[in-house]
Amino acid sequence: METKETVQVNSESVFNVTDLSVSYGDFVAIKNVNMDITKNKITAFIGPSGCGKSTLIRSFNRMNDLILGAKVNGTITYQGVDLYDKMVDPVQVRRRIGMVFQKPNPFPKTIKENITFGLKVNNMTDNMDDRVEKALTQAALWDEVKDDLDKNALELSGGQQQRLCIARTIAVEPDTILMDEPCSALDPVATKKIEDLMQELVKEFSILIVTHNMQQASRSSDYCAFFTTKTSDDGKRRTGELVEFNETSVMFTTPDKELTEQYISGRFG
Amino acid sequence: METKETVQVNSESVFNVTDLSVSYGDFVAIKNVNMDITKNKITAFIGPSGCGKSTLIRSFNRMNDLILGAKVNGTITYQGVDLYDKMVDPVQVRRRIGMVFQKPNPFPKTIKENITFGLKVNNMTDNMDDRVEKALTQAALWDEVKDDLDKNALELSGGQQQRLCIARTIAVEPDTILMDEPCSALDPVATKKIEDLMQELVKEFSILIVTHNMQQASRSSDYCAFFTTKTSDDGKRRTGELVEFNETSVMFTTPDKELTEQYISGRFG
Amino acid sequence: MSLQEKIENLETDLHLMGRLVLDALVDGVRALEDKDVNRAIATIEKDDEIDAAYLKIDQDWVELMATEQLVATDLRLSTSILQASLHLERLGDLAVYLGNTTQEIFDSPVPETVHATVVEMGDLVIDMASSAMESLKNRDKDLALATAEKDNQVNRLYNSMLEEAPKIAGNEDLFNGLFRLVTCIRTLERGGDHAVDICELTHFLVTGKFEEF
Amino acid sequence: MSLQEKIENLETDLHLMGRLVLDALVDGVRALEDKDVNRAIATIEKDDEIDAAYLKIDQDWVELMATEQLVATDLRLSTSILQASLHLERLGDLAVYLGNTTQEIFDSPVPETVHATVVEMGDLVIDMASSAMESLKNRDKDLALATAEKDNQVNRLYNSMLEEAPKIAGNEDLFNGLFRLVTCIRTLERGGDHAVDICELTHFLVTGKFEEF
Amino acid sequence: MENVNDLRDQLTKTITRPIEKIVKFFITASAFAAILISISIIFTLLTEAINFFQDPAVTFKGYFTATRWTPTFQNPEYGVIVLISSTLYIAVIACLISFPLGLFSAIYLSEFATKRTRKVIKPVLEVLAGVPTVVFGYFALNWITPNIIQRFIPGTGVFNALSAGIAVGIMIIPTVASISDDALNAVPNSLRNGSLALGATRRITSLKIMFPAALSGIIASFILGFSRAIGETMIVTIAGGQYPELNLDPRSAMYTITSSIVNVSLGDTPHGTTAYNALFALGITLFIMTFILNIGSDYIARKYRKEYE
Amino acid sequence: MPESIEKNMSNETLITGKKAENAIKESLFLFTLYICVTIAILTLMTLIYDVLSTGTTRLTSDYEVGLITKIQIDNPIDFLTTLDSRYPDRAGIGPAFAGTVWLMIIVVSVTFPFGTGAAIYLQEFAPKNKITRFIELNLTNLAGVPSVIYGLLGLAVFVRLAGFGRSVLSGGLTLTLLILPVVIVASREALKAVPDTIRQGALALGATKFQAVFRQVVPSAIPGMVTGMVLGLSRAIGETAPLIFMGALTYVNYFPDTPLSGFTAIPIQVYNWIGYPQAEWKETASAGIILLLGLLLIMNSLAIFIRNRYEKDL
Ligand SMILES: Nc1ncnc2c1ncn2[C@@H]1O[C@H](COP(=O)(O)OP(=O)(O)OP(=O)(O)O)[C@@H](O)[C@H]1O
Ligand SMILES: Nc1ncnc2c1ncn2[C@@H]1O[C@H](COP(=O)(O)OP(=O)(O)OP(=O)(O)O)[C@@H](O)[C@H]1O
Ligand SMILES: [Mg+2]
Ligand SMILES: [Mg+2]
Ligand SMILES: O=P([O-])([O-])[O-]
Repeated sequence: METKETVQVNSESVFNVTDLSVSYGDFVAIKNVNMDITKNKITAFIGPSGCGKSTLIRSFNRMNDLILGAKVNGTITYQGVDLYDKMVDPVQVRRRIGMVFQKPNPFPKTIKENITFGLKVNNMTDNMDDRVEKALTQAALWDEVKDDLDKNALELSGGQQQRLCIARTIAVEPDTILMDEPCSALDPVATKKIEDLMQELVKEFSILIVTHNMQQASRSSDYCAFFTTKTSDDGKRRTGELVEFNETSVMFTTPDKELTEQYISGRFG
Repeated sequence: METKETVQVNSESVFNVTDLSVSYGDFVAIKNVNMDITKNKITAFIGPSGCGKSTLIRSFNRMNDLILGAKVNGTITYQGVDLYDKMVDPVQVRRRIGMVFQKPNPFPKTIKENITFGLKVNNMTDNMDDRVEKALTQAALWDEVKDDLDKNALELSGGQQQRLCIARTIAVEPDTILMDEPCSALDPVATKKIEDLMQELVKEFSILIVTHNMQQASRSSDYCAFFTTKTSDDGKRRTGELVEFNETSVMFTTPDKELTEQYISGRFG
Repeated sequence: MSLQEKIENLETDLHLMGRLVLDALVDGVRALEDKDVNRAIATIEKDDEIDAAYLKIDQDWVELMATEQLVATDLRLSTSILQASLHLERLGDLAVYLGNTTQEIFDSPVPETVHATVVEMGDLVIDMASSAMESLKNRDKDLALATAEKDNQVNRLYNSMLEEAPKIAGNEDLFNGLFRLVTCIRTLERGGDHAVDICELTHFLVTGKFEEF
Repeated sequence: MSLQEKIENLETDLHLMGRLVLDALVDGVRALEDKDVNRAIATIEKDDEIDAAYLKIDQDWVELMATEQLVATDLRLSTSILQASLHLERLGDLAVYLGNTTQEIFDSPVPETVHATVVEMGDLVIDMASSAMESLKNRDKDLALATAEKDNQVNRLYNSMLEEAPKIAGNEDLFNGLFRLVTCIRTLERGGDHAVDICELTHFLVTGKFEEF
Repeated sequence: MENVNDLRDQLTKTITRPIEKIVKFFITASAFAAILISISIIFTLLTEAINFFQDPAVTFKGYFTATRWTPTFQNPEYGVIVLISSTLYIAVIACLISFPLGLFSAIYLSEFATKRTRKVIKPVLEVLAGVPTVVFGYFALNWITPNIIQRFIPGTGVFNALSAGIAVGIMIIPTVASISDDALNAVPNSLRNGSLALGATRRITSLKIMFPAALSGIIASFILGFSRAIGETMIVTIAGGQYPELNLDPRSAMYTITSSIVNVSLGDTPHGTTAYNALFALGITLFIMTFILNIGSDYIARKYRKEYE
Repeated sequence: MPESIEKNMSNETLITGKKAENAIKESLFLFTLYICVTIAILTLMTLIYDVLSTGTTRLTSDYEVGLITKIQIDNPIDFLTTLDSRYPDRAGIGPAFAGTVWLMIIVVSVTFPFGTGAAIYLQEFAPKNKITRFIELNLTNLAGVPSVIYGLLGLAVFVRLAGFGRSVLSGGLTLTLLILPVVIVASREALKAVPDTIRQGALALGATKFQAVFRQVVPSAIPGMVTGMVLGLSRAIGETAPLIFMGALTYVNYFPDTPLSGFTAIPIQVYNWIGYPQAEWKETASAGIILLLGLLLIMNSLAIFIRNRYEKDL
């Protein structure tokens, strides 16, 4: 943890994405992505449905490995290490790069077990209670559940469940958290809580978030990547592409690309 | 249709809700609602999850009848007729007051059959083809599907499906359309299309819409009702209540109630 | 109404207000030139209309901002509209001041050179305000820059006038008129600044950058 | 940063700018009073800082509006901030004008009464601007109203001055100073209007209504 | 900030646990055992059936054309057509009973029953589905035949096709009802609401929207029910009798494939005799019939499940 | 159109409507449905009533256990422990009950590991290729293969080929084959019901696939798997036909003591008793059926109990 605190100040990049393409079988879902993700910042991916945001974010922790036929070309380096190097073990990658999903997916066990599971599989079995408390505190959930750690996690509200999922992710001390539409199943009040939490977490973690909610991207991210689907000339293939990657404040006031402007101002399609 | 055109100009009310409460068994979901819904306007219901928005909107076309244990007290009159009069046939009510749901729910039939189904059950079997075309045109879908009327409706995109559901609703010539979060399953582009469509439809129909999306309420409604859940003094019962009912422009610039202000500016809970 | 329409309406309203203000300015300058009290009164009366237009734009603007989230060009445009309306409102005040001055001096003698200069400056400000609004309408940042440069002329005229004025002052009968006209000149100089500010808004609208011309 | 924080920062920036402008105004008025050229120069130099503050507020404001949807009080506050910054900027210009005038007249004789009146009006405008900002800060619409009423005093002084000025004009040496001071008076009168406009913003912030005071 | 090489080391260390490998081997083997079962079924049935056809007394032609099935007689005849027709006959009776009752029960359960009623009826049907067939056989023989059939249709024997068919039908009702009910329930509730919101009545909603939407599942349940009826053994053995000749009178006894298998095996036929081999010939006949039906049912059921996924 | 007229129109259509006409059709339809459900339920009731009314007399009357011992028994439980007899009022179901218990033990101990193992492999680890698809198709088909055919298989493989003879082991293994597909399918359903998000959640935390499956997915699915197992067993308990090939129908009047002993089982015993022409045997058969149904009821309730608890959790 201490190392991270010291790193926090400089804004070096944590991921370098070079010429990345991801295909499912013959179908190229997204291609030619080049971007540097800055450490300790929130980077948002936006774009119309099907443009490959989820596909892309999953390639950051090799969750795409689990999808049949998914193939990643190009490179993603994580702090200098090529994530798709043959020697790299995806299991280790996922421990360093946590992921939070669209629908809260707590394990159907107690709140505590939800967090200790990750600790156990990562052999972080010392001071488990402290770790549980710390993770829950960081996820702004401790006060709400500290008396009910043995309650079944499914009894929590949707927003609490999502914070629990964030807690169990940060419990294993990753550097980066990937979030694929983490609030789309939540109401605005719970969404607000998660967004506030993200602002806290970004002090310590780098955060990548996919969101359909432009407002969410605009109000909570530091950098913003806009993707869209380009249709091939013969109209047969539809491939996702990165249109613009920019500081959020710039993107929403003076986007470089006409397409971005159309999308963010709701004049798209 | 002609009658409606002429009525359109005056802004009389189409529903009068008086002292309405809806309970499920012993649980009072929402109580003491009083409001007049204006004809040919869009009225939006907003409020935190569980405050009874869906419960309320379902009582406008007696869809609550279908829920076991749901009980409606107080009165809703529709153009002067008490909807809960013993003599009133809910089946007829639902024909006059159409409803569009959260998830697009086209019947697994052809596009055309989706529309003719409603026509048939309402004995509107004359000029079916014209009616189909008219409904699809009004729903801004005709151009996209006119060559594929025999295609299975499930093959349409989510946004198209939702417009089809709107088309089949307006095909039976209701006066009012109820919409319960009609865009929450859609992406922003499709959402935009539905919102544009609503602006067209409101010229001819009165529209009631439940939405979680404050922006949607603010940009597309004329009137806005804000509900919230009040917890009883002993902390046991949580009941939905109407906090403020106002013109949308007033609600979002100078709301009457502090609670409304907190909610719309995201400082709630 | 769609967002697009709402913004378009707002912009139309702004340009209508612009027209009103320009008309008032023309009336004011001409009234002063011709010492035409009726026209002066007409100028002053126009101010209510201008204020109403101003209030409406502000009101609609707030409603628009409350109900829609604007970004990028939409946002810059609506911001420019709000700011420009404020500048126009103050230009309207300027016209009123010209009208008032006309009423004060119509029956007194005024120093010819000063009078001529005031009218010249007035025409210059009208020209600038008109071009400024034109540049805003057409997103024409070159025109905006050219217009802003005209402010140098205004300032030159203003400074030379201030140098001149003390010298002219021989005839005490002219004093009242002289002082009144001097305040007009000062006011017109400020008016030029407002036109420049509108030009800055054009620049901001087109480039997204705030810059002092 | 949360929305809350962003708005708070913006408001803080505005009040810092307000402080700058008030300081400049005080410097300007005192420099004019004391014919203190150094202070006048200091006043003029402050303007860059003021302009920078102004640009920053505008920039941040646009960013805020682009990234957050503001409604109700938040929206009214941020609108008020944007508008007030414009008024402050122009009040800053006023201070610069006072500084410039001081430089022009420091070694010439000036008519005492007019000089005194200018200073009095200057102090009045400082007072009004300060109260106006205070009312905005404290959402104090009564203070805003009271402040706006002070503008009558400014106008009275201004009008009486305009009546007076021609009479004083006996000594030709005084002419240069006199004309310069008259333009200052006109400028200060406009300054009073800016303070009133800020008061209107307070009223708008508190009540949501645009109204001309 | 850690060194890139340290990081690379961390990311490349892979843990392997022998226990994981052993368990994985075991579960993989278990899955492949399923294939083994099928192969052995086909293999055993085929080898013995081939032996059966190698008996000179048996001809392929005779197997399919003779009108008597008497393998244990002095002059055995092997007319499988007798058995097949009886089997189908009884199965059709069963379907006539079970399809309407099962389907309508399913519609009632999924479209009209309140939660409470559903909570009672559904388990009752499940229990019915679990009642051993020997009990149904007892029921057919000791209750249906004397109390229903013989009372209303005089001249029926103790063993008769009708009673057996009815009992088989009753036995299948839960299968049909339960699968159809699942199919109807798999149709999203939103369709039901959509139809009602258009002003359709509940009857129209269930017949015009829900039923067609669940049709493939319902057809699958019918096919499966038919297959069950064909393969049903104990009921027909107990109540259907053993009339080894071609005959289409529902009041008389019949001889299904299954009951003939049971009866032949009861006759303590020694290994290797033609009668013993005949068991397997019948087995493979039955296997093929049910195989086709089961695959068909599965295919249709899968197709409809995709639609809503 | 003036407003008042429109109002009347709404009144008219809303209130008088075509409700009456609809109402008749609606109630007729509903009536048909009621009839169908009633018939379906009623037959079951009749069946149970019939069995109970004939069987209880046999279970409650005092009787002597004639040939073997001369004990006077007045306890229906003794029906469970005594041997069969040539006299209907003395016949107990002891050996058959014991045979059934033996069968169950064999079935559970073989089916559970293989059934759940195969299910876990197929659902969680199997590559999505033709072989897997083939195995799946195979299973669906096996689940529908008539039980007599399993009897034939058992006869050929266990009795003859493996040389277990007509023993309880052969019977148990045959029943195992019979219910294995059912158990695999049910266990797969239980695994399938575990949301994919659970797997992803575990993997995203840095768990290996094995850890994700065995620490999260399988524990969540255990209740469902047990339910499937219980339902499979209850099917096995009632199976008659395949056991006939295992020689279970021959007169067995002793308790099996090794896996290779001959045996009989409850349904076989019942079938046997049904086959006797004398009316008194009906009572005895009914008593056997009551026992059988009682066992099934217990197992079904157990399954329902587990399922309800489990559904509440997930
Ligand atoms: N497992 C898969 N197999 C084949 N194609 C896939 C798979 N997952 C996604 N795709 C396709 O890849 C494209 C990109 O999908 P992806 O889910 O990444 O889009 P997205 O931007 O996340 O969309 P959404 O906003 O709807 O979540 C789509 O065309 C989709 O149909
Ligand atoms: N069928 C039902 N039976 C019992 N209680 C119900 C039922 N439907 C809703 N409720 C309860 O009534 C209250 C209001 O529910 P409702 O669905 O109307 O809320 P809502 O405002 O639409 O919420 P959301 O925004 O999440 O859709 C909630 O407490 C809910 O749990
Ligand atoms: Mg996605
Ligand atoms: Mg709802
Ligand atoms: O309107 P101004 O006071 O800024 O000239």
